[in-house]
Formats: sequence, structure tokens, C-alpha cells
Amino acid sequence: DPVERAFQERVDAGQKIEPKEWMPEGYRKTLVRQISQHAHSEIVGQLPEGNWITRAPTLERKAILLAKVQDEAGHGLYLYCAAETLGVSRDELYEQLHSGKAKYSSIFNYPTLTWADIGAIGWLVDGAAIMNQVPLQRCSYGPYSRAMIRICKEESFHQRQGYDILMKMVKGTPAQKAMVQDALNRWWWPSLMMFGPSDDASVHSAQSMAWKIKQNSNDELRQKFVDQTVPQAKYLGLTVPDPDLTWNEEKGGYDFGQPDWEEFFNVIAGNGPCNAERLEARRKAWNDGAWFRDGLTAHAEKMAERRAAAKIAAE
Amino acid sequence: DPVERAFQERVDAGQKIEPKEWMPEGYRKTLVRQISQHAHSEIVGQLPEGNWITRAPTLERKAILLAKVQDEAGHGLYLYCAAETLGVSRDELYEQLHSGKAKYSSIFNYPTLTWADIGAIGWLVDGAAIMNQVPLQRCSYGPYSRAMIRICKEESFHQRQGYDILMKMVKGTPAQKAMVQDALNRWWWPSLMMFGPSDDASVHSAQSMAWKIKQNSNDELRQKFVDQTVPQAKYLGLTVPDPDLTWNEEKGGYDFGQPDWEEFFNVIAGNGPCNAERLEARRKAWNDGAWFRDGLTAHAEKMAERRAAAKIAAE
Amino acid sequence: MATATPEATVDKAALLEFLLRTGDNALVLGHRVSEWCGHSPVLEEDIALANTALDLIGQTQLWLGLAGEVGGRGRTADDLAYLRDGYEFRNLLLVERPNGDFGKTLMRQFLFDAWHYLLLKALKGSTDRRIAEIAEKAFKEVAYHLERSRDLIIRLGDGTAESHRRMQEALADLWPYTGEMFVGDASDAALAEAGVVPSPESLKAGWDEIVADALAEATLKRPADGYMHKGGRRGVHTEHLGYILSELQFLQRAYPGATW
Amino acid sequence: MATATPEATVDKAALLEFLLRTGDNALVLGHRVSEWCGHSPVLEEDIALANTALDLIGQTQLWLGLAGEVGGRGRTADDLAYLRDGYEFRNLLLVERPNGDFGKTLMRQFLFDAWHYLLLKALKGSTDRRIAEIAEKAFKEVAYHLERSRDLIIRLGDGTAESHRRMQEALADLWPYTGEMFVGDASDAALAEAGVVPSPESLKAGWDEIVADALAEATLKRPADGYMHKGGRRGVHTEHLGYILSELQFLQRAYPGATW
Repeated sequence: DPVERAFQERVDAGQKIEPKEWMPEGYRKTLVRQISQHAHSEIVGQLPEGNWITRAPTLERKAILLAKVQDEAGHGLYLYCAAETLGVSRDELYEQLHSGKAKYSSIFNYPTLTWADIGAIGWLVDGAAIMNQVPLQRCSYGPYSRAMIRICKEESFHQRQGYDILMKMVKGTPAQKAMVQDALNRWWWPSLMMFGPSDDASVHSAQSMAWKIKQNSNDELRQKFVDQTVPQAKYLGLTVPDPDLTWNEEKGGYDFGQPDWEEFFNVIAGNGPCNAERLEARRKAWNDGAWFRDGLTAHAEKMAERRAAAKIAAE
Repeated sequence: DPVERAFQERVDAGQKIEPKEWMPEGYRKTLVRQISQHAHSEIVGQLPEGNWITRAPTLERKAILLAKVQDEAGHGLYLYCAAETLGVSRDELYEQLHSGKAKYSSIFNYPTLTWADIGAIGWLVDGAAIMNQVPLQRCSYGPYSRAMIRICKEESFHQRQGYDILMKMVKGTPAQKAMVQDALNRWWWPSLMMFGPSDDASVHSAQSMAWKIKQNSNDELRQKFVDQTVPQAKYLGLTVPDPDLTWNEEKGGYDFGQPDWEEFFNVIAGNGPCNAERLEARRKAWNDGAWFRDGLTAHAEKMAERRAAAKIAAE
Repeated sequence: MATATPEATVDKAALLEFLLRTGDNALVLGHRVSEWCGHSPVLEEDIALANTALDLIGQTQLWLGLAGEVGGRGRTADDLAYLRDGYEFRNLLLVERPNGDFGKTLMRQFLFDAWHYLLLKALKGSTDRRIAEIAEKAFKEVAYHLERSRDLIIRLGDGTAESHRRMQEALADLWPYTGEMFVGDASDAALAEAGVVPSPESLKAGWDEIVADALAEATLKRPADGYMHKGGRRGVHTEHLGYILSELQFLQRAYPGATW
Repeated sequence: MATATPEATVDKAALLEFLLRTGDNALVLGHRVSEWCGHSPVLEEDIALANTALDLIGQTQLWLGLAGEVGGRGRTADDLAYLRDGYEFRNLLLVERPNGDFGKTLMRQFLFDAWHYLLLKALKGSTDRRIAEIAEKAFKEVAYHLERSRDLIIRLGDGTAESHRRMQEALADLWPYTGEMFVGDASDAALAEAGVVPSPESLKAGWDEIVADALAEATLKRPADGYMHKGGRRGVHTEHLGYILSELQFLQRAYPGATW
């Protein structure tokens, strides 16, 4: 197909594809799936962190956390807008989320149990997200690429703030330091899982790479994340909960153990500690808010009618 | 009317009136109003104390408070049963409570703001209640009289426990002692109001006295309460928040100021700090529980049918 | 740093009282608003509410920070927020009302914003430079809060029958908590006299006007001015505040002296 | 007093772990049940729930009291209840589930009671006399809890269509939290070996039977044994526990060292 070939050539040449241009149906579908999944993750991601806003330990930390969660909602907004350029409405995407058809990042199905978890999410979860997202700034689809540029800038700020929470805590009381180690123990493996299974197990990877929707393999990114994060853990005086972790001089990186992929697939299948609650919270927010959205719509319609009537009367 | 005269003679002679005996309609009505109001007070009275069960400061205090609130529910039960002997069902009485037609003791429209309030309720509110209730043990209506005998025994136990809470606190830190004084400041006047307005302002009093439903005047009981309570306050090292309080050697009792009767009538009219919330809590409990009560009823009917069918089959 | 300013002539206890009242309002309302995080009816509202809460927490830092200075016992804004018990809080009862449905949250916000806006506007002219400076910053934020909450209650009041009903109900529920905003005490009078703060009573006419205009546009009926609850400004709260504080203060209480 | 008993040969850490687990179950479930106080569907239930909570708090005092002795650091039952943070709690996730509607509360109670009953029954024969004595007392109470919760879930399961639906839904929601009751670790194994406690696995068959009987009578369908949540027994809880503790511990945390 010459059209498809021309499309691929533009992608190969590093040109951006824009909303009104022709694109293969598979490309569109893959993008919608990926962008909306990412958007849903930002939205659901408000919940585990929101869980500590009312309990943040200082006014400053509360303000920082509020600002962070606000940013995440903002990211969700950019991403839904990017998805909308592909011809799918935000309401449709919500419907997919609420029905359980669409996924969001499994990491948000883990609970935030102590304040150290808020630090760990910034450091590890945002850290892993950035690792995944930095290459997406160069994604072939223009609106997605531009959304990712904005998002990455804010995410690295969040990551630093997370690390800062932990830094303060490890310098604190023994109880605080123990909380940080406990948080690392619980978040380490789920963070590694955020890059997805080994690429041999991933079906969509090759085509996504060709389309420049995906730019690096899952294993590549995971390696990079481990190499970046282990020294940070050491700096905090923490022990990474992986007995197999060793420096491999030859490859210039760490060797490390495999996450529990059975747990990973279990969480994806809905059996994570918080899947039911996260989804229920989002459904409830949406359903309870129906009257509000209807109210605003009705008002907008009334105003339009009134303006039209006024216009006729004036003529 | 000779029947009525005979009735009055029996009352005068100190005989108990029992459910199936003839009684004047006014007597029945007054009793229903008074007993149900008392029953409702026990039920609504669970709420302000229940507010601190999950926050009780020690396991022992939590257990004591749970037992107390359980007793109050039990009192409610005796009293609804006593009212039922007068031909009015518990559901009818609930309906009157939920619709706002029936009253309950206004004291429960005040909030419990600190742990000291739990002590103050035991000491002052139960203390005033006992003062009101002790004479009712000799009430002319048998079932009510017997209910009051059981209730009074438990209430005096509650009063001692409340005083004990405060005793422990005034011996504690300055913050604890300040909490106790603050609780006395807030509960003193509402407790005096529990005896109702001065008798000149009370319509039902004379007839109720004649029927031995009521045995002492409001002012008499209030005086007795003040005389009993002021020394207890002193023993706790507290200041009673009444500038007019002075010992009157001649009458052998205290002279004291008037409660703010405007506040009293405001709270009765529904404007107390917690009226709306207390009533809403009771309504919600009742409405949310409809499916539960229906379920039990349906099951009981099924069982009755099954038993009947089994009986027929066996014949 | 504060003791050498000309404001030192003003009664310190009255000033502290005012700063606690103003800071506690921001803290407690900020807390309530932040409870919505991730649970609001649309994404734009999640963002807007987080933003409102953020502004209010920022204002809390300023007001309670100044209160700490004025109090002169070396207490920080965090000490005041996290280490006082309920009866030491001075916020209006209005701001501790439970969120209820989203309409009630918005109505509470509007009724408070209209007052907060007028208060800050007047405080910009305070004879106490420190207060005037905080008010200057907060006023800009709160002018926007008011614009937003006013707009939303109008749209929902004049929306569907259901949204109208909910807003009218929210108004009825919250109305008895608005009177407390306008009842001054001796401490207010002293500060008003010195030109440090407006007297609470002086804000009533302006508030009535803002509210009447918005309600008219929202097709909502202003409730009768019946009985008004009060107590928050002198530390007598509702049962809700205790639960707010048990969450808010948990970490500082459980790990005394730790830094975060 | 405890160190001279023959049980001193048993691993102290394992014993402490067991006592905390057992005490924390009673404490947290007692807390949840007590949240209903004054809000249940009928007066008789208000009384019954207060009674259940009371029994559980009483049991907490005994188990945590013994834990304090065994721990040997001079901690009382109150210290353990009020001064540990969430990750130090050892209760099952099941007991910290939110109350939900009354049906869910009853179903949680039944699923727990059936296990609790079997546990205590076995503990009556513990080689540790102190444990056997506590179990003796608690068993009588819990036998009654089970009788009650079993009876109610049967009546509601076989009641109206609506009550049946609610009970089936409650069962589905809570079922994934029942697996944790039967998964032992090294510490359980060591104690079981010494005859101090039954192994968690050994309670499964009896529980299955009690549950199957009751569900059949209740016309409820037993959910498939799918994925089971765990973590509570090793201190990894759900987000709910933190809120429970912020209430439960407020006074002890806010006024450290005060006596009540």
C-alpha cells in the first residue's frame, strides 16, 4: 500500500504525524489505547497520593503534595485532549475505564500505607514513569509528543520532591528511617514491573517500535531504571530488597532478579490490593457527579437559547 | 364520674395501675408522651457518647463506655415496651420521632467535643436524669414504675463512672484539668435546663402530680440537683460557671442563677447545635435498615409457612 | 522581628486571636476541600479544587506564621496547625461542615468566599503592614475563588430541576452557619478601633449584596434569617472538628519532634 | 510472672507475634463494630453490636496484656493498642474492611466468627496455660457471636430478594479476604509444633464446613476460591487501617503520658 508506505517513510524520517493527516487504523488504535491508558493512570494515580493529603505531616508538605496531585490531574487533561484528536471522546474513554475494559498502570493498585510511601511514589514510581516517558517526547504522533514534553518536565520535579521526602526521613528518627526502608521493600518490585514483562512476552512491541510510538524495549528501560536508582538507594542508606542485585562490571550495569510476574498478572487481572477500591472510587465520583454535569449542560443550553431569543428579539 | 373517681382513689392509695385496667384517656396519653419521650432520649442519647467510643483513651474506658451505651439502648427497649403496654407500637413511636413530632431530651442536641464531655455527661446529665427519675420509681403506672427501678440502678452506676473519668483527669496534666473545666462550663446550664422551665410555666404539671406520674416540681428537683452537684464540683477543684451561686444558710441550699431560657426554647425549636444531625442520624439508621427489617420479616413468614406446610404434610 | 513595629501598641492577645481565626479558617476549609481530591465530578473540578486547597494552605502558612511571631512563644505555623487541640481552634463552624454532595461543597465555598473576599479587601488597608501584605497576596487568590464559586452556584441553581433542588437544599443547610461571620466581640472591636481589621459587622451589607445578586441570578431563594449557630470563633466547635484534627495531626502527634 | 512457666522454652518472638495477631484482630474488629453504635437498623442490634464490641475489647485486653508480658519491655495492653503504628499491627485484612451496609458487617462477622470459634476451641487445649485460660473465657463469648451472626446471615440470605442480593454481594466482596486466615508462616509452625496454637491450615476444613452449612441454609452461593489477599498478619495492611488508628489513638498520641 503506497499510502501506508509514505506514512512509514515520514515516521522513519522523524516527521510528526498530526491529527488531520492520514494514518493506519492500527496506528490510531494503538495510540488511543496507549494514550488513554496513560491518561487513566494519571487520574487513578490521584487516589493513592490523595490518601495522604489530609494527613501530610507539615503545611509545606501538604502544599507540595496538593500541587503534585493537581499536576497529575492536569496531565490527565492533556492526555485526554491528545486522545480526543484521534476521534475518541473523553466520556467514551471514561466509560471504558469504569467498565473495566480500559487499563491503567497497575502500580496504582498498591496502597499507600505510610508517609514514606508518598516519597517512594515520587522517587520510584515517577522515576520509572519518566524513564518510560522521556522517549515518548520523540513519539511520531505530534499531540502526544507535545503532551509528553510538558509532562516530563513536571514529572522530574515530582521525582525530586519524592526523593527529598525520603532524604528528610532517613536523616530523622529510627522509626522514620524504618518507614522508608519498608516503603522501598514494598515499592521496589512493583516499580520494576511498571516497564512491563520482558519484550519476548509483549505482543505489540515490534509494530509500536516501527511506528515510533514506542522507542525502547521494556528490558532496556528497566535496566536503565535499576542502574539509576540503586545508587540513589545507597545514598539514602537503604537496602534494595533484591538478593540477586550485583554490579556487572562487564556490561557496566547491575544484574538483578526478576519481579514476581505471577503477582503482576494477578494485579492486572484485578486482584491487586486496591483494584476494586480504586475503580469503585472512580465510578462513584463519576456517578455521584452526574447531576452536576447535567446541571452545567442544562445551564449552557438555557443560555444559548436565551442568547438566540435575544438576538431574534433584537432583529 | 365514679369510675374516674375510683381510679383516682386507687392512685391516691398508692396502688399501681396495670395495663389492662381502666384508665382515663388523659392519663394514658400523658404516660405515652412521657414514656416515649424518655425512650427516644435513651436512643438519641447513644449518639453523643457514641461519638467518643472509637476515640476512648484506654481499652478500659472504651469498654466502660460501650457498656454504658449498651445499657442506654437497653433502657430504650424497656421503655418502648412499657409504652407498648399502653397500646402504641414501637414503630409508631419511631415514626413520631423521625417526623419531628415527638421530642427527646434537649441535652442530646449538644455536642461532645472532648473526652471530658463523656465524664461530664455521666456526672451531670445522668445525675440530673437520676434526680428526675428516682421519684418515677414510685409512679402510679406499674410497667413504667418497674422500668424506672431497673433504669435508676444502672444510671447511678453510670454517674459514678462519669465522675471517675473527671476525677482522673483533674488529677492529670493541666491540659486535662482545663478540659474538665471547659466541659463543666458547657454542660452546667444545659443540665439545669433538663428539669424544664419553672413550674409556673409548665402546663401539665398539676394533673401529672395528681396522677402520680410526676411527683416533684421542676424547681424542687433543680434545687436538689444543684445542692448535690456543687460540692462535687468543688471536690473536683472546678468552678461552677454561675456568678450568682451562693450558699443560702437559711434555706439550707444554694441560690443560683437562671439558665438562658431563650436558648432552651431555641434548642427545643430545633436550633440546638446538633438537632439536625441527631435526627438525621436516626432517620438514616432507620431508612438504611429497612431492607434488613424486611428481610427478617420475610424470613419469619417463610418459616411459618414451611412449618404450616410440614404440619399439613404430616397429617 | 515583630515587636519593634508601630503595631506593637495594639493588644497582642486580640491580634493573636484574629490571626488564629483567619488562619484556622483557611486551614480547615483547605482540609475539607482537599478531601475531594480525585473524587470530584469532572477532571476540571479536581484541578480547581486542588488549586483552591493549595491557595488556602498557603494562606494558612502566612496567617499562622504571623500568629506564631505575634504569640511570641516560638511557635511555628506548623506547631499551631498540628499541635493544638480542637478547643484551641478558632475557625468558623461553616468551614468545618462536612462536604456533603458537590453542590453543598460549592455552596459552602461561595458563602465563605464572598465574606473572605470582603475581609481581605478591607485588610489590604490594615494599619498593620504585615497583615496588609498577606491580605494583598491572598486577596488575588480569593477574588478568583469567588468568581469561580459564584459562577458555579449560578449555573447549578439555574440548571436542571435536580441541580436547583440540591443547591437550594445546600443553601438551607448552610445558611444557619453564616451569621457567625458577622458577630464581633471585644477583641474584634479593639482591633477595628485601631484600624487593624474591619469590624465583622461592617462586612454584612457587602456580603448581603454579593449573595443576593448571585442567588437571584441562580434563581435560588434566600432563606429567612432565622437562628444562627455560633461558637467556632471562641473555640466551641461541632463534633466534626475532632475528626478533622485526628487525621490532620496524626503524624505530628504520633512522632513528636520528628522533622519531615 | 511468666518467665518461670514451662512455656518459656517456646520461641518468644513467635509467641509475641501470635498474641499480637490475636489481640489486634479483636481490637480492630471491635473498633469497626463499635462504629455502628446508635446507627444500626433496630434497637436490638444496637444492643447486640455493643455487646459484641465489648467482648472483643475485653479479649483485646487479655491478649495484648499477655503480649506485653511476653514482650518483656514493660508495655501494657494500652501501650500496644495505642502506641503502635500501622505496620506494627498484625490483624487480618478482613477485620479492617469498612463496615459497608449492615449486611456486609454481619457477613464479615460471620466469616470471622466461624474462624475465631475454631481457633479458640483449639486454643483451649494450648500447652501454654495462660493462652488456654484466655481462650476458655473468650470461647464462650465467641460461640455466642457465631450463633448470632450465623443465624442472621441465614435469615437475610433466605429473606427478601433484596436482602438475598445484599448478602450475596457482601459474601463476594469479603471472600477474597478469608484466605489469609489459613496461611501459616514459620512462626505459626513453631508454635503449632509445640502445641501452643493450632496451625492455621488445620482450621480450614472445619471452617469450610461451618460456612458451607450456613450458606446452604441461607440459600447463598459460595464464591469460587480465587485470588486471596494477604498481608495483615505481617503488617502490610490496606489503606483503611491508618484511618482507624488516627481515631483510635488520637488522645494517647495528642497527650503523651497522660493517664485517663
